[in-house]
Amino acid sequence: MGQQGPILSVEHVSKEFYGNVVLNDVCFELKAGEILGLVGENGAGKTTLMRILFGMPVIAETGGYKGRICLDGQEVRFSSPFDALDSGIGMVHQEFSLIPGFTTTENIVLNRESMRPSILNDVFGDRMSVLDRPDMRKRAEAAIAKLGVKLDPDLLISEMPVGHKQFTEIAREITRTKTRILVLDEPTAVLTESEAEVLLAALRNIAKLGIAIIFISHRLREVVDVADRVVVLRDGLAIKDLPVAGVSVRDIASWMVGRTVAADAVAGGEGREFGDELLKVEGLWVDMPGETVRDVSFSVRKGEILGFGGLAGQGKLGIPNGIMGLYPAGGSVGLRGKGVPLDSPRAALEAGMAFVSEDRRGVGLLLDESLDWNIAFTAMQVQGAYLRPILGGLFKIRDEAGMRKLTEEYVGALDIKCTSPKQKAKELSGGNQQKICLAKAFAVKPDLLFVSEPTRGIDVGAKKLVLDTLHRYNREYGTTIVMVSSELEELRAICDRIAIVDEGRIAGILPPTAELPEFGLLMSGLAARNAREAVNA
Amino acid sequence: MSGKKSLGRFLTENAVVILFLLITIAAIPSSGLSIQYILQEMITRLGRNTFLVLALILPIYAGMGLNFGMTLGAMSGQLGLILAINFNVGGVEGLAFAALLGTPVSVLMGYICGSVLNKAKGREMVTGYMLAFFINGIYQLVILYMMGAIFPIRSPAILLSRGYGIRNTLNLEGVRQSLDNLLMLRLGGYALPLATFIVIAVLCAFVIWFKKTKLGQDMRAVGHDMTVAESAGVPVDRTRIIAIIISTVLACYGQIIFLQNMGNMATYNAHDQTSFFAVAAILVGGASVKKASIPNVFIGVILLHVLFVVTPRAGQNLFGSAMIGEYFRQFIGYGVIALSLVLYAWRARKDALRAREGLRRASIAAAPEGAAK
Amino acid sequence: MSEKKVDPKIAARRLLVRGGLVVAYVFLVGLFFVTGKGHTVLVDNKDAADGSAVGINGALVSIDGREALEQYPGDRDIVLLKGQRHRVRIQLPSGEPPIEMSLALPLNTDMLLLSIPKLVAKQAGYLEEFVQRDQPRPADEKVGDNNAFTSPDAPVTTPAP
Amino acid sequence: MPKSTPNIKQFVTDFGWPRIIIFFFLALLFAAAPFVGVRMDASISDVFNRFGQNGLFVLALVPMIQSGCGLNFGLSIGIIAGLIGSTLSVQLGLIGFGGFFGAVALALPFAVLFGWVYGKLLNKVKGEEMTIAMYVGFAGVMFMCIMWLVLPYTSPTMVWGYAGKGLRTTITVEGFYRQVLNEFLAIRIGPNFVFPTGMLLFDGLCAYLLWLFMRTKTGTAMTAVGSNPDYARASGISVDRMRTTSVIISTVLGAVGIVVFQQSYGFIQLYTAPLAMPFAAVAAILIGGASVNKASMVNVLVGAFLFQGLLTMTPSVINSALHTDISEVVRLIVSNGIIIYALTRKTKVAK
Repeated sequence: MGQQGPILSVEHVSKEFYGNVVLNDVCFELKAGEILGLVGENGAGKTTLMRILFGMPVIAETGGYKGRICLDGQEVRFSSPFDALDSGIGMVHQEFSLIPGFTTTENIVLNRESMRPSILNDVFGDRMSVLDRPDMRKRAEAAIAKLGVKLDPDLLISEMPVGHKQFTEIAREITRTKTRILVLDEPTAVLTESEAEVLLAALRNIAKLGIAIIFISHRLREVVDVADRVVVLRDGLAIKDLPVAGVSVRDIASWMVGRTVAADAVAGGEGREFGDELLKVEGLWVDMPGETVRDVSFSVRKGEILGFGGLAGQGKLGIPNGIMGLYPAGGSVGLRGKGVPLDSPRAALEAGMAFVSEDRRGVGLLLDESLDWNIAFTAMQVQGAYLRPILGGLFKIRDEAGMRKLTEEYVGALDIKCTSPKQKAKELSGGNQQKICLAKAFAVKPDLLFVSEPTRGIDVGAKKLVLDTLHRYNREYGTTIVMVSSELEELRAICDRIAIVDEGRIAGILPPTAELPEFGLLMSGLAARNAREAVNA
Repeated sequence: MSGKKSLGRFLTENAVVILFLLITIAAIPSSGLSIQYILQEMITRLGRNTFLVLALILPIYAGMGLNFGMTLGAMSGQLGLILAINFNVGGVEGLAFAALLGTPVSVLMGYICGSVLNKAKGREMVTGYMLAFFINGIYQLVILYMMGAIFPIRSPAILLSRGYGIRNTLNLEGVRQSLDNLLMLRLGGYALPLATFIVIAVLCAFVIWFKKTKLGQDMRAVGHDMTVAESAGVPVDRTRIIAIIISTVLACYGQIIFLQNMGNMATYNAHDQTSFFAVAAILVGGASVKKASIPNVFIGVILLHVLFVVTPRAGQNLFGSAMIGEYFRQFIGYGVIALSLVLYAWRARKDALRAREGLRRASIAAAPEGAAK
Repeated sequence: MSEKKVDPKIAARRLLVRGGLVVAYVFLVGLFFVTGKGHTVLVDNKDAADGSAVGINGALVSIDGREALEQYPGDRDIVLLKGQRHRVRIQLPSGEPPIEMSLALPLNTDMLLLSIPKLVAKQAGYLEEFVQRDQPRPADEKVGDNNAFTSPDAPVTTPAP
Repeated sequence: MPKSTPNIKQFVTDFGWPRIIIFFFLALLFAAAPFVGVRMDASISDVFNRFGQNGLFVLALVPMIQSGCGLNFGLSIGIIAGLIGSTLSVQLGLIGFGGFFGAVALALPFAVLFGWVYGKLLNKVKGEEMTIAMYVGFAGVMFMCIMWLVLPYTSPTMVWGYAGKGLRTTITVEGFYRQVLNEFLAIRIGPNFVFPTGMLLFDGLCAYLLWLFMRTKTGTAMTAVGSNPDYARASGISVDRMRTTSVIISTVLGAVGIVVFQQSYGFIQLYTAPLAMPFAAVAAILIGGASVNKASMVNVLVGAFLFQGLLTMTPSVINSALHTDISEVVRLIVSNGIIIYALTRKTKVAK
């Protein structure tokens, strides 16, 4: 496009959360009509960067950021997303921000409806204006035409295929007269291959109108296809910023995951001997919102630590949740050759499996109850432990002393910092809460332990402690562990094998010693695409 | 196949209306009342109650459920009427006078109610119900202890003999049926209170028009999805408060219309069952916690009140006790509210389940078929 | 959103309209108060206390064109009137042309006594406020019978069966 | 950092201003009582009596609050079961302790059945329990109004004399089981003070049994369901079954509660009498410091005592002091105000 200066420039932006650096001196520029591909692993800082750009209150609440963000050379500091919208930055979210009971038109012009003033305006204000539906429809149609896609302006969102919902969101952003920059966060994640193609074409159309686009996607192929430039974020650093021309998917993948610290990683792959096959999973599907598992088969041997990695939203979290019966699932799961019914947490627990959920506060803990409850509860309910008979055996009531002893044991063993076993779980820090979750799982003495995102949201010291604990239980007690984590490094540190999940399937299983680009490639959606192409061919 | 399915859907969606229709039809013959009598009663009661029931529509539209807090509006209306009686202002002018005085009070009440309900998102209905009880206490404090003691009352006839507090029953002689009689149309033996119907028609037109305004659209958006509306910049809390204020003001007028038809007023009890009857009516008419339309209102008022007219007689004739009919109609009223709430919650859950099922099928279908091999 | 940047001209107009509405509100309250104000008029055909006017035998009194009241000496009829200006028409039995005149009721009165003999005799004071003494009032009913919280808290002391 | 140093500000926010005001209000009433000529011994005796009469209703709310079903506005369902039991007991002519325990025993099967159905219903409407509970309760009461008229009771104590059928609105239990618990081991001091030992013992026993139950495996699971249903489910608990169980227990306690109430009050009140009873119990437990999703035995004790104290003292003290009957209205405002307060309080979510 023209030779004018950049409309958006991000200059030396840094941000830390409680001493944790998430963005470090990030710089890039964006010109009108340019499509910028922004890629990076989970936790690389993409989300934080976008939050800063949009003036999300959470940024100011956690101490603001360093550096400058300039629009047309003028520094801006938004205090709310509405300011960002007013300045012409539009965002299309990963989860739809649409009203299902409204039509396409109504959603596209939501809160910016065309109006004709009515006589009551002078009494009660502008909101008494009457909607000008024909004009609304016209504007919606114009936006749809700009996208170059087919959308029925009168269809209800709830009756639309997902792809159309995505288009509606984009159309909404571009109807803002001022929109000059459009941010799309994983817009193709929920789309089918053909829908994604249409979307990419639409993006090119928009770019031709002079709107700049920041395109965030884990499907590197799409980034290469559509973007003019690519910025790779890793550990808060913008490590690459270059035109896409001549860059291959493989290059980007290796920039994305390649770490300077990668060398010390490999501790797991020491060629250990394992026992018999303990868990066998075949054709598993799990209907977990946002983490759909489509078709997964794997087996775990006794004493092994199996890791599941992959990007967020690809289904790795769905695997343990489905096997433990927390979400509707199908397929077959066998423990020691015996089938375990799905959709029943009790059956899974009774079979000898335990689960440390990634949703610590939602599923993992009784926040309002004491620590001893949290730790002993599952063992009490599933195995009848920590109960004592009273009134000559007529009733069995809680054995408070036993629970206390158990809790104190784990408080010692896992170094949980708390005032007493009677402290409420919500009063502990994240790391200690995670240890409580682990203690709860250990208390049922499982043969197989599922651990999901064990280090999410806890500080570095606690991370190490948690990983060491898992490692120790595996080595000392022979507990078989299936660990799901977004952090490739920690998987590589303790797992014997690592499976990468992509689009609800296992894209491949690698030893922890494998080259980093190998992992990156499996995550980039290429494997799934290749598989599909192979099938279609 | 699909015809059968849609019939089933129709039946479940209109279960309450159909059930009610059946009960009513069954009860009419045993009451022994003439169709003419029932028709006249129906016309009278349509005029008397419809306005109150219409007051419920906007909060439902804004996703706040059934506005049990409308009782606050009814109390404001009664306050207006007490003042009109106090100043001996009669006729249609008296009604207008009462409505005008009731308006600011009901706006204030609506604001209070809306603010309280905003603090109790997700349990608006039970909170609204309890709030009505609470304000009832304050209403009594004002009417029973302050009027005549702190606020001067001109007309000693409406005071209790102890010198303060309003009498338990007020005679609305001056305004009795003045709206109904303003334009009474007599048609083949039926008396049609045309003026009242015109007022109701104007309100219906207002509701229809209101839904086309920006504010109406915002209310709809808030009702569908508060978070999305909020993120699109719609002032959610404010919109909800406005919905409740409008409802409360309408309830104030509705209560005045109701009471002018009744002709006297139980000062301390007249509002007790206002929300109960209105809510029962709109639910009988096929509305739900999330959806209500003007036809629901009319169908509901007609069905509920025909039943109310016939059950005492039917009880008398079938069981030899009028009390049975009396209890039966209250049972029906409460039962219908419980039933439609349950049906609605149950249906919503099933719909969510169906939606998820669809999602799953779509997401699994989205996978290449061959990959499973 | 859009409300924060209203054109000053529109803002001024809105202020005017809203102010006008407040005025209209007050005016309407006043208007309805005046036009709707009810008065009870006692149409009286008794002899005046000082004997200056005597009851008329068989006068037909009609107010605002309503059906005429036929009055004999000592009669007193009640008429409910709304508003302050009314027309009175009195047809005397003597067959003279009817007396017609307009009647202005003071706003702040509830009950008035209209003395027909005085009116016919064109004496002053034919209309005077009527103050009721020892107004009989019906006995109080039980007050404040609230459903909620009354029944479970009935007195502990056993009531007589 | 987690430091649970008790400070007053925290206590005030936790306990809430309205409750503290009520507490001081009651203290003031007691302090003022002697000056306006209200007999203290009679008042205190009254408070104990009412406390014993109503304590079980308040207790009955605990299981459902703990299991996450909210405030049981449908407690009248349990009360109805109790009424069936007591009318059957009178019909059968059981007297004395036989009459009382007969009524309880006859009420139990109904209570369990009603509670089971009611619980199943509430499971269908998660999130809307309270509104629905209220209307199910109302509808149940109205249905029973019809039943009281048509059921074939024959006992002359209960049936309308002139019609020969249909139950009276108020039935005396004089000669059946009036005051059997109150009189049991009752302590009398002076002419105006009676301590209803038996009734309070019975209440205490019920409370103890519930306390024990909440400590069993099932009781623990129930609390966990209320505290975090997802956690409970992940631990292999059937959330629906626990909720149903809690509703059954609540209903049973309501049924027993009304029989205790009757023996002390001396009458069986039928027809619309149970309509308002749940509200008083709800107000009491909330005044005691419970929230919509957490309640303890202490809340029950404190709440029932404060609320009944308020009910006893406001009429006597305020009416004597001001010479009006304003207390009824004050009570209405206070009890409903506290319910509103509890409902609008943000359910504390730890973040």
